[in-house]
Amino acid sequence: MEYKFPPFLTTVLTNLLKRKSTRPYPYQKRAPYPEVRGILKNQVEKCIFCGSCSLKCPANCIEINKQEGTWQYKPYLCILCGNCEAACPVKCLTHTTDFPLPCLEKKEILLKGTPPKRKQDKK
Amino acid sequence: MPKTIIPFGPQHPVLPEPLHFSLTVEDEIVQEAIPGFGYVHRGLEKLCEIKDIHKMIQVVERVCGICSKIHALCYCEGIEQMMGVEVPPRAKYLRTIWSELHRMHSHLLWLGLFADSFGFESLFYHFWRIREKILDINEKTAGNRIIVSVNILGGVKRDLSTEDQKWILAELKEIENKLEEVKDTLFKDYTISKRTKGKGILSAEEALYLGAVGPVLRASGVAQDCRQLQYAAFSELDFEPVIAQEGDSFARMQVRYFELFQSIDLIRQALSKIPEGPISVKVKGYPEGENVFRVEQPRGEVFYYFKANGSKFLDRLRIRTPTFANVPALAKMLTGIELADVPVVILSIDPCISCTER
Amino acid sequence: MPMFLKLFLFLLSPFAIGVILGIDRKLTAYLQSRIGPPIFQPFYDLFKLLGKESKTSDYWLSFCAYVYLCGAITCAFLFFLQADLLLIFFVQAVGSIFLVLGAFSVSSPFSQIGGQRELFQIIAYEPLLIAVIVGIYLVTGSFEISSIYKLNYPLLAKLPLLFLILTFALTIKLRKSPFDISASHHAHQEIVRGVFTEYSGSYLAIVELAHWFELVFILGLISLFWANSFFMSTILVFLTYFLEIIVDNITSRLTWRFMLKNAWSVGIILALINLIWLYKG
Amino acid sequence: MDIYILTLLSIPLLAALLVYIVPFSKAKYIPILALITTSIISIKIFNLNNFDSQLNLKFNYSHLITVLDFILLLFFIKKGWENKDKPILFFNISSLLLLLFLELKIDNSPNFLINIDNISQIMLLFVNIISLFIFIHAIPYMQKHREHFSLKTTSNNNFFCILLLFVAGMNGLIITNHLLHFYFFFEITTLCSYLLIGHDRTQEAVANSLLALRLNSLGGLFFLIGSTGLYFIFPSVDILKIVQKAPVNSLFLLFLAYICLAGMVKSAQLPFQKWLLGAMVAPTPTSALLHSSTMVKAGIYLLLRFSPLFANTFFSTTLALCGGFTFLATALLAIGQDNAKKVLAYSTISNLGLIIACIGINTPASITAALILTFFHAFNKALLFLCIGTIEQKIASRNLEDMRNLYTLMPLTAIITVFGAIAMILPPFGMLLGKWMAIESSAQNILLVLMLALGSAVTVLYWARWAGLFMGYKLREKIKLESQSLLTRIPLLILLLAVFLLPAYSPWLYQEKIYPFILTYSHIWKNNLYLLLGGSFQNSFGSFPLFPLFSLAILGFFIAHYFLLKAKRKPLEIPYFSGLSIDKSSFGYVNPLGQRVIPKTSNYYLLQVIENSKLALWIDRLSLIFILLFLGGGLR
Amino acid sequence: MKFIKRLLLTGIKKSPWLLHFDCGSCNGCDIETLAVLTPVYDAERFGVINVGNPKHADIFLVTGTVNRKNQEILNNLYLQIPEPKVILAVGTCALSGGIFAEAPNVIGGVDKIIPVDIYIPGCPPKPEAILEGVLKSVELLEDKVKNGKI
Ligand code: SF4
Ligand code: SF4
Ligand code: SF4
Ligand code: SF4
Ligand code: SF4
Ligand code: SF4
Ligand code: SF4
Ligand code: SF4
Repeated sequence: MEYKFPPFLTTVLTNLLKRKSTRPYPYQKRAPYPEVRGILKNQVEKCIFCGSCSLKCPANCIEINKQEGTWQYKPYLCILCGNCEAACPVKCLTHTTDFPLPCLEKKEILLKGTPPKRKQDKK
Repeated sequence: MPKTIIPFGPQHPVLPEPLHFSLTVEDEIVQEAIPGFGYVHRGLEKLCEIKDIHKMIQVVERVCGICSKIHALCYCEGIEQMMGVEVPPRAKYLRTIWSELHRMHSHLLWLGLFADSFGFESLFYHFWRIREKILDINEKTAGNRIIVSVNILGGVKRDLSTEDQKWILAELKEIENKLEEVKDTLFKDYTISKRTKGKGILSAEEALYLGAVGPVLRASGVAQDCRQLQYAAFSELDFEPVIAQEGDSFARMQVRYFELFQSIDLIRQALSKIPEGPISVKVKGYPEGENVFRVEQPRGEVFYYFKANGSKFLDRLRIRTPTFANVPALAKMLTGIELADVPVVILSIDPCISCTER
Repeated sequence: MPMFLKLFLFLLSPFAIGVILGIDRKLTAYLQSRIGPPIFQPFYDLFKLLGKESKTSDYWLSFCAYVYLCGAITCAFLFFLQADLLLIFFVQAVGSIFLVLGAFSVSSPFSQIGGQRELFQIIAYEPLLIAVIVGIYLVTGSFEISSIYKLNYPLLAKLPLLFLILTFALTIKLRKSPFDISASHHAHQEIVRGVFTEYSGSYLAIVELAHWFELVFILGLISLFWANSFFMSTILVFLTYFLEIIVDNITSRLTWRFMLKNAWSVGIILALINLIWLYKG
Repeated sequence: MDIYILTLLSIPLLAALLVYIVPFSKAKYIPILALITTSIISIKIFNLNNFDSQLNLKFNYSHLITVLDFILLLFFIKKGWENKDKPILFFNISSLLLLLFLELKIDNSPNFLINIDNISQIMLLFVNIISLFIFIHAIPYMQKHREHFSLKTTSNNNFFCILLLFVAGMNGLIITNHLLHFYFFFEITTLCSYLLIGHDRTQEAVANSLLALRLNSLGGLFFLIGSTGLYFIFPSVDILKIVQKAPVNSLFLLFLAYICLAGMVKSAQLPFQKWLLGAMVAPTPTSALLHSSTMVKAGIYLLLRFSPLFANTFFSTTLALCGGFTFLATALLAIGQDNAKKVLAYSTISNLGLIIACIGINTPASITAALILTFFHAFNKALLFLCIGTIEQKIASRNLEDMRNLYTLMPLTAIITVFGAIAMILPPFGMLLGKWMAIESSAQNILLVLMLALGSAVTVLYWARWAGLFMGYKLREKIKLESQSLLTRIPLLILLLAVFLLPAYSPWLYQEKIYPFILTYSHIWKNNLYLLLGGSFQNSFGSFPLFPLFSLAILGFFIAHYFLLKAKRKPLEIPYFSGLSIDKSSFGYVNPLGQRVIPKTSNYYLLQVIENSKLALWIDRLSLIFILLFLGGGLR
Repeated sequence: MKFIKRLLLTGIKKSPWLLHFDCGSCNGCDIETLAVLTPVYDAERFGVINVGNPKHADIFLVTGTVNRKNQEILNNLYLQIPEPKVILAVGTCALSGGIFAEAPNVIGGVDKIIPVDIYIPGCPPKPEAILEGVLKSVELLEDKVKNGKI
């Protein structure tokens, strides 16, 4: 086995001369990829409170009250898997491309919409 | 002769994960290493009783974040096999591509941590810089950097567009070049050889006897690779297991390094052969009976056992992970080495405690 | 040099070292293709540590930290007074020994092992430093630093191998790869941070400050190798330091057994060769 | 003057007799009184400045000494016969024959020759004073020792009697100027050491005492060979006359080499080191008195006496190399020891090697170094031995690892020991002053200076480790001062003070005693004498600002102590155990198996390297080569 | 005096040292935390060093769920960090247990055991998010100093 004397030297020296690979994050923000699953948003006006999202959520972070028309979401439980988005029949649930920001306390999100009138209610 | 007892872990800067070794050393030579586990144990196998088979995908993805995709792959293929679901060929290829990407990111991550274990900080950084490219591919194609969540029962969630495929190939080319660049460093640097050669030797017999798997086994000269079991699209791809003979930490590094090129090659093959078509089929009903499924993870063979009763919950899910299989070998390798080599040898099996303890 | 100038330089020296360490971190970052901390980072770290709560796991720690500081300051001070090199070297040992004693006084195995390793480092570099000092004596005929400034040629011309040995000792003292064995400045290590494990808050600051003063001596020793020109001695120090950084970044950490073996074989043989040249020449 | 000398010799002898007769409970303080007297006399002698160093006493014990000499040798022969020890028999019978021959040759049996010069003054001072403190310490020690081992066969009377005899012998050795009387006193120390090592009459003790007798008999034989040779070339038994007047030729140097060899055996230099290590089975006061602070200095004293004779010879250089090699090799061997007394023993041998190296360098600076080292080493070692004695009785172990965290158990003794150890290696204390001088003066000899450099680093290793070992303490225990008899504590404290304060006095010692001594041989020891300027030693190569350093050290100590007190106001925290759960009730952590683990650490003894017989073998071989070189050096 | 106080304040602002503890995470968050320290994100720009020793740390970064075995360790480490300190919970697991919240051996989020100052959601959070969290914790540290912790 022959040794080469410092094989990493060239790498290190090129690093010194070339542009640094650091992304200067807070000063320059990279545009997110379009497919990224970021914060979960519900356009609650469209929501029909069908409950599919709640049913499919592996972390159980969505609760729906069909009567009251509330859509309750615990972001601190959500694992951003995208199951709910895929399950939503009216596509009112979307992941934005922005990642959730750090915060000082855990807050739930409670959205209130108008639940669709049930058939028997109409009668 | 009085001895020094070192509580190595659970919180220790060279161990990325909580794991305890009670090391008894004498003049810094390890006399005895007693492992202690349980710091990451969550009991997630039991979650199968309250989360249905679809939700369990997300759970098994989080057995370990490093090769999450491959866990999900194993789980899905296992269930699909039980239910007799035929996955569309394009989905099979896509699964192969993502799982190979995961293997690469895992190996690169490991090479970095391994470099850190013998105090080569800039090499560590170098590998992690290369790795970022793969994470970018993940993020762009699957929506998340690490836990990609692309598998579903019956196929995959996302497709790769032609541009994406081209971009992946271009990125792979670049990664390949960058990897070639550090080849000399890994294999010809005096200090690295000094710290890795002959450390933690495991002969082929011992490796088989102690049940080692994956690169640990292959580095001892046993050509065993579960991808030859031909799950996903591996039956249509052409590859040979990478092996090395010495069975020491250096050999394990060698195996993992060359597996990176193997993965690049596999992804290229897959991309060239990928058929058009749907990416998933609808899965109806629930499985019944028992099944086992094995796939090759970056760390070796993972083994899933399913017991289903026809309801939407599984009766029992049991996961035997590669690190679990490698721990006896590790305990053997740790005795008689220097304290300074303990991190090197521990890392040489690429331990993943998260999956060992689940 | 007038007395007040010496005093002034002495007072300035820790700032210079702080800046040098800052440049070190910046350069290291550049070599790793990242941007790195600001140049004054070492000072920020120091101030922060001074302001933090210090958790003592043993009262001796505080005693040892301050003796270390006093020893290191004395050592730097004597250097600026251009005193006897061997004496300065022995004073320097006070600091290092007390650092080790501090590490030993805590029952944490990490700090204890760090102490043991530090001792092995001491026995690796001490003989080498003495050899360097003896080499200087053989050239100048005196152990006093002032005599070196009277030479009209650089010491480096006569002591090339001993200079090499000195850089070996410098690597150990700087706690840089491949010899960041008992405690490394930032990298991770199997013994956490070795001798520094149990120093926290202001004690860590004191120890760090003492380390700066120690570097004054070691870098000063390097500057002596081109003492007849201020400009060249500065260049020499920076060049050597730059090489140290490069070496730090292209090697992995070795073990103390390796270090000891090589210091005592290669190091001593090189020293012997150089000393014999001097003796015959 | 005469009366002083008479008392120096007779008071200890008388006391010895008294102790032998009177029951111990009553005789306890007799030795102390005797030693206080001799100490006062030695101080008096020390303070004398202008006196006739050579005295010819009116009384003449010469014949008595001759007779006693023969009795002594016969006694050794008897012991050799009883124990069927061929070497002892051979060495002593040869000695007997040589002595007989020599006594017959020296027809005009001279008077009782005395020479008290500056070095004798220094030696007398520390031998007597240190003995006094060791005796004080020995009283409670021996009482306990007897209880501890329930020794029936030996008595403490016996023990003190021999110790007193030893002090008398040592005093005689220092003041005599007669070659054969010197031999007699030399043999007295052999006798005492033989008896004291075997004091406990255990199997090991007996074996080791025989080993000591064997090697020291060899030393005696060397001495006689040397003196016979010298007498043939320069027929005189007056040591001073020999040193000043004898013609130095190669044959003469060869015989001188034999005499030096005798000194080296007594100082347990390699390869004759074994007896001193074996001697550590003896009760600790014995080790302290005989084998560290005083008796081994007899060998040094002998070499020092003759050193002007061989200045600037190749022989002297080889002597220096021998010493340097011993310094390095035994320091290395000390790393592998976990027996505290053995570490001390190796360290003694090592330091004596350093002193011999200084004598071998044979320049004014190095002779100064040798004297300074001799002086401070005696105090420092006495202190450390007494400390170990005290500790050993408390914890019933000599193993260093058992002394870990000793601070918890006996804070005062632990701190004293730590400071004793620190004083061995760090400036501005006496040992380091000596080492500094030694290295500076040896810088011309590359091989030697490298050996000294390596050796001094290794020395630092084992002392620092030792000091560190004691410092730790177990967290949640309240620490209270240990109770010990005043007779134990006072010597410790006084010796500690001596170790700490005497270095400050070293400029004066140098100015008053060492400098004049060197000046007496100014034709040989010419240039580069140290001068004192403002409390700093200076010569043309370097300077050691002792007073400024001392003041800085004191300042530093107080600063650090202030912060120590400040830190003590806060409660202690638990050390870092990788986050493992802390057992609140006591010190330590609970491991994953649920067992409580008290953190354990041990030193690195490098056993694979150091204890391996290969290294020992190599050291022995090399030392033999050095000895041969050294004898050859005489011939050149 | 005021000047010294200013110096200390600058110090605390510019030199947050990090202790990372993997408290039963799936490694996803850990590797992202490590990624923050590597060149591409280079947290050392803000003086961050991953010290690996609680006695030297200012920021305690915890990833993963708390289980019955590691809760004590988490608490011990928390106690060993000298004041002023900030606790960062990284990832859904550390926030609440996330997907494992119902698992048999999981107690829940980190805040069940020790007080958490900043929560970083995500599974795993992106390195940028972790970096944001670190920057936020620096402000918190500064506040703690100003509010007379020292
Ligand atoms: S993204 Fe996943 S975890 Fe989050 S709410 Fe949707 S389904 Fe639940
Ligand atoms: S507090 Fe804000 S950032 Fe944090 S989990 Fe809740 S919604 Fe997300
Ligand atoms: S799945 Fe969509 S529509 Fe249905 S409740 Fe959820 S958000 Fe509303
Ligand atoms: S396997 Fe884990 S979760 Fe299940 S009972 Fe045992 S400890 Fe609890
Ligand atoms: S093998 Fe390792 S990386 Fe893969 S899932 Fe298991 S624990 Fe995670
Ligand atoms: S039998 Fe199996 S499951 Fe039961 S305790 Fe033993 S190892 Fe655990
Ligand atoms: S316990 Fe599990 S891993 Fe062990 S032999 Fe049985 S099935 Fe295999
Ligand atoms: S939050 Fe997600 S990525 Fe992080 S540890 Fe938990 S499961 Fe893993």
